[in-house]
Amino acid sequence: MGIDLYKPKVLKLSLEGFDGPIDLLLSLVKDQKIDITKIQILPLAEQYLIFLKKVVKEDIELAAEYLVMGAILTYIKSKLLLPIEEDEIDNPEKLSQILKFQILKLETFQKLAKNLFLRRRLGKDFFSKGVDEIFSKKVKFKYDINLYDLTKVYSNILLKDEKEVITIAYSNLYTVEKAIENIKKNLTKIQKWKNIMSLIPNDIKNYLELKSVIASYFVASLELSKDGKIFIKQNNDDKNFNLQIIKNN
Amino acid sequence: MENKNTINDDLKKKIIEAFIFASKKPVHISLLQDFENDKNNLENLIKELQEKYINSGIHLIKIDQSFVFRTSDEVSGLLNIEQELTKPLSRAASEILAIIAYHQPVTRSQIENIRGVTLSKGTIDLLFEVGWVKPGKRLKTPGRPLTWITTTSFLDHFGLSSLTDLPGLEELKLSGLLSHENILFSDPTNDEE
Amino acid sequence: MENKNTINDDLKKKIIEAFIFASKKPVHISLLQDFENDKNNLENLIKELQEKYINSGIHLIKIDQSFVFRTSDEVSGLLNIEQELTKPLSRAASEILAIIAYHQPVTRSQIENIRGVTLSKGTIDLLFEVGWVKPGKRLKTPGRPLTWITTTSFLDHFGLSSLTDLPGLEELKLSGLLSHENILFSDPTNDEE
Repeated sequence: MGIDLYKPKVLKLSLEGFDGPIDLLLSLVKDQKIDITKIQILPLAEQYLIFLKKVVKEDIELAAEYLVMGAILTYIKSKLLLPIEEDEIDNPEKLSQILKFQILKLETFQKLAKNLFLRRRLGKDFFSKGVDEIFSKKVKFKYDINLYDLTKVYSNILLKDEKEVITIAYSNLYTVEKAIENIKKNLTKIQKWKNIMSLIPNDIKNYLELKSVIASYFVASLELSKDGKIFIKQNNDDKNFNLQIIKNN
Repeated sequence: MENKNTINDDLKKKIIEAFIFASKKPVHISLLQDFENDKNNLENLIKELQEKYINSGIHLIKIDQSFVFRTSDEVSGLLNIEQELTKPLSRAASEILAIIAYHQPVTRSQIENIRGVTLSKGTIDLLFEVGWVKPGKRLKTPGRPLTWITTTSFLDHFGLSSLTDLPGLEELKLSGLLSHENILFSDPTNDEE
Repeated sequence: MENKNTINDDLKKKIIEAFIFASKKPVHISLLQDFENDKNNLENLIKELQEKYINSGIHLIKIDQSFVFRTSDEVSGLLNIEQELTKPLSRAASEILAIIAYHQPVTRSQIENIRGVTLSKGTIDLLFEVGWVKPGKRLKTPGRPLTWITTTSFLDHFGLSSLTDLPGLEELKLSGLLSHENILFSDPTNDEE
């Protein structure tokens, strides 16, 4: 496990300000104040990957898009560093060109959006007539419903119709029972004091799961010591919360 | 108005004109003094504006101490053709219209099944009168019930070039219209949009 | 209009003036044809009306195929009024609006490809609700995906008389940036043309 649980969270990075990986790349380019048409992919890829690594540690809810982009950039980076083979299918140059194109395109639309809202706007910079006027005695009512209203109404009917189903999303947390079972299984192997961390499974996929494993192992060890199955000790001199257990013979 | 003294009468007149135009209610003369505090001159400017509109389809008229633009009598008589006024469609009628749009051809009792309530008389009639729905073919089931379908004028009103341009179920879901936001716990490893 | 042939141009002009003036929203030219069915003459009359208002606080402006009175630029800043304005849009929503405006007709997944990120639910929906975008024709590609286009009310809101007035549109076309090709995230199963 490369994740250091005990390190204080000094570095706080968030992807909240970014609207997708291309937006992130674009702001990395802007930070450097380089001409957007002269982007160097290699350094940009490196920065992105460094950034991503930091964020992955902090923010496990990272959207898949960022990881996909990370993979693409890693690929481009490795290809650019190696001599180019003939007949390369995914030519790294081509990929970088496309990437640059997309960054440029997003930048263009961001600018256009900004300029659009800088324009004179109805109700703020120029005005409509204050009221609709009725001039005729013969009035035909036109019903004021637009496509949005129609689809909204229809959606509501469908929603009302659907049985309210509450979905509890699957969560990949580690149970105390499982931890107890695992420690018991390992007890025969334990001859001397052992760090509890050395007992946890090594196929944990993410930070949240790791946290739940540690919590469950901690509770499990208390449970087992209460039952007289194991002893626990904590080394006070150690800054880390270093819980050790030994079999009670 | 900071620099009203540097603004000439011509511009003041335009400002007063636009202000009365954009107001929701007849504009009391005291409000116009913000643009011209010399009351005599203000009255002059308004008089000039009224004269400007004398030969128009609209007149600047004085009601009590307030001013408002109104269609001239000359024209409003001729405009006494049917004027379209908008008013909201009732919820029941919108629902029925939506069901006919999405489920057509659909019978009255099918509509009732979908909505789970009996149709009050006149709701389909109203939609028929407006011209958005019309009777379609009868079903070949017992009782040969009448079906309802939408009209060309329905498409026109909603700016659709054909019925297939109605947003479909998938699209309603994606647009967020069709979703229960009832997920209690979300799995952080799941990359839901 | 029964006796429209006996009505002279001067009176027709007044009627058209009053009719457009009465409405807060742009009036489509097809509605004005009720008063003058000779399209050339209708356009002439409207042009004369526009000229009449050139030196006024309000202007008769053309938006796409519609006409509406709006306060003139000269005085708008001096009026000190605020009409109801829609809530400010999020950065994502305004970007999506720009993409739809410059790229239209454009499908949801084309927008996603350009931005390199999945659209969160409800973003297009919001623009739809405000009335700035509406569904356009479906593409004739597999899946017949729905496209999105902008509305007259979008043009009106941003003071544009037509889509070709969008600033930078020509340059954008020439730059090749409007191509849907060369997209990194393009998903072969989706609606690329």
